[in-house]
Amino acid sequence: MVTLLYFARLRETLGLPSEEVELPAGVATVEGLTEWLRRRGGAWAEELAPVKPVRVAVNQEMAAPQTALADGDEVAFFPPVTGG
Amino acid sequence: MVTLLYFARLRETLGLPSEEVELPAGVATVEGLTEWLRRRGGAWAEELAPVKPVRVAVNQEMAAPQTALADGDEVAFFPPVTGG
Amino acid sequence: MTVRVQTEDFDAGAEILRLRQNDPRIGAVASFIGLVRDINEGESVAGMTLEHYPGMTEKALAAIVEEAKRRWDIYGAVVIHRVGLLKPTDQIVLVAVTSAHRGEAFAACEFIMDYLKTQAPFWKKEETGAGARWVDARESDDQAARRWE
Amino acid sequence: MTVRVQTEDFDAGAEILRLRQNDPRIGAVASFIGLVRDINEGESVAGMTLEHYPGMTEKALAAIVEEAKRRWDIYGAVVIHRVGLLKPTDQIVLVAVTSAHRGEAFAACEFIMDYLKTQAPFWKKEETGAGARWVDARESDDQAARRWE
Repeated sequence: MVTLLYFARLRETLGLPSEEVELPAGVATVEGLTEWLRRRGGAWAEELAPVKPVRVAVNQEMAAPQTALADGDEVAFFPPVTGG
Repeated sequence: MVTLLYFARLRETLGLPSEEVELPAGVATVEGLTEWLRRRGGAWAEELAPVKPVRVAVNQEMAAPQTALADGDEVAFFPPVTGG
Repeated sequence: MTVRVQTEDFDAGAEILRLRQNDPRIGAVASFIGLVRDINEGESVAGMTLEHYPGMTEKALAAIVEEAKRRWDIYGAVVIHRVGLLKPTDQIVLVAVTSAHRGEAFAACEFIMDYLKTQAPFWKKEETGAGARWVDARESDDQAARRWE
Repeated sequence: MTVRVQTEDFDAGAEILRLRQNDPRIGAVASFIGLVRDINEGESVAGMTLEHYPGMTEKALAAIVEEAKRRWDIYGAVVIHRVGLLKPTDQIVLVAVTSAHRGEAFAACEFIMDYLKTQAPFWKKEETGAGARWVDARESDDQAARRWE
């Protein structure tokens, strides 16, 4: 299982703050997981579209599309940050 | 009369914080006044020597060697500042 | 090095005093306070909600402070960032840095703010006359952060 | 715009609060505190006396603040500088600046400090183990001030 977290605008438009999913067969990277989520269609396809400035953190560190995923990981999706 | 003020190291080495003098005949600028003071010899010649980094203010504004002097002016001599 | 994320307000003067006191090596304290303004991008703002990513936020802030310590000769730093509901004139963030000389303290303080703005997982949602809206990230903040690369 | 030269200590937190409060246009407060260190140029320092040029000092500080206001879009500024006898860890100077965005506040605060260091008529005399000495002006301070030309 991996834990998926959604923050800010993504949390609102996707309609949930978090979920637990089995890492799908063939999904080994952030890019692969994002592509798999996009296939859910609707808001998922729209909000996670490649043109959208979505940031991803794996185990609370900023990640790149090629960052590897493993069972037990915490993967967070969020818009560019706006604190301070 | 002009009021001459001396600060910091200059006040100590020249031995006085201030004095009133008649603007000497022929002295019309900061440079002329400094040259006239230098002719007092001793600490005056030494501390106001051209190689020394002496700063001069006229009527509480930083002045240049060519700044004009007039009767009633307040002329201050001091080392480079070191506040803050 | 102190990093805190909290809903409560903070006493900036007391935090700065705590950071600097009793250390006679310190010659300089540079600090920054960020406040909620009543206008943003041309819209009046009645208040905002600050959301964050608990756990990652603290790690990201600590990493930014560590990077500042690696780059400049600084003695101490404190970063406090509020979350939750805030209204205009409320304090959002405090960054304070101590060093022997002012150049290092100023640079490290501004660096921490620039990186916090682009790296720490906080998001602002503003209440405006036209309804609630998520604040968009600003290109000028990315530019400010790139100065330090 | 507030400029003060005084022998008494100051409450930096209270001054910053007074400067920023009740003005919802302010999004940023940058501030700097200068402190007496117990070592300078390799000598231990037991204390120092700060001399100044009454009258000119206040005018010079006010002119520096006006120049900062001319260069950056800032709302308010306070400069407090102490004179007289000071010992290590004592506060010497406070500069605080408010603006809408942080870039202006940081720049104006650092500018005021750099110009104060090279233009305002203050002089430090340190008490060291080797006796009393007038502090020499530093080339690095002239360089810092020239950045803004």
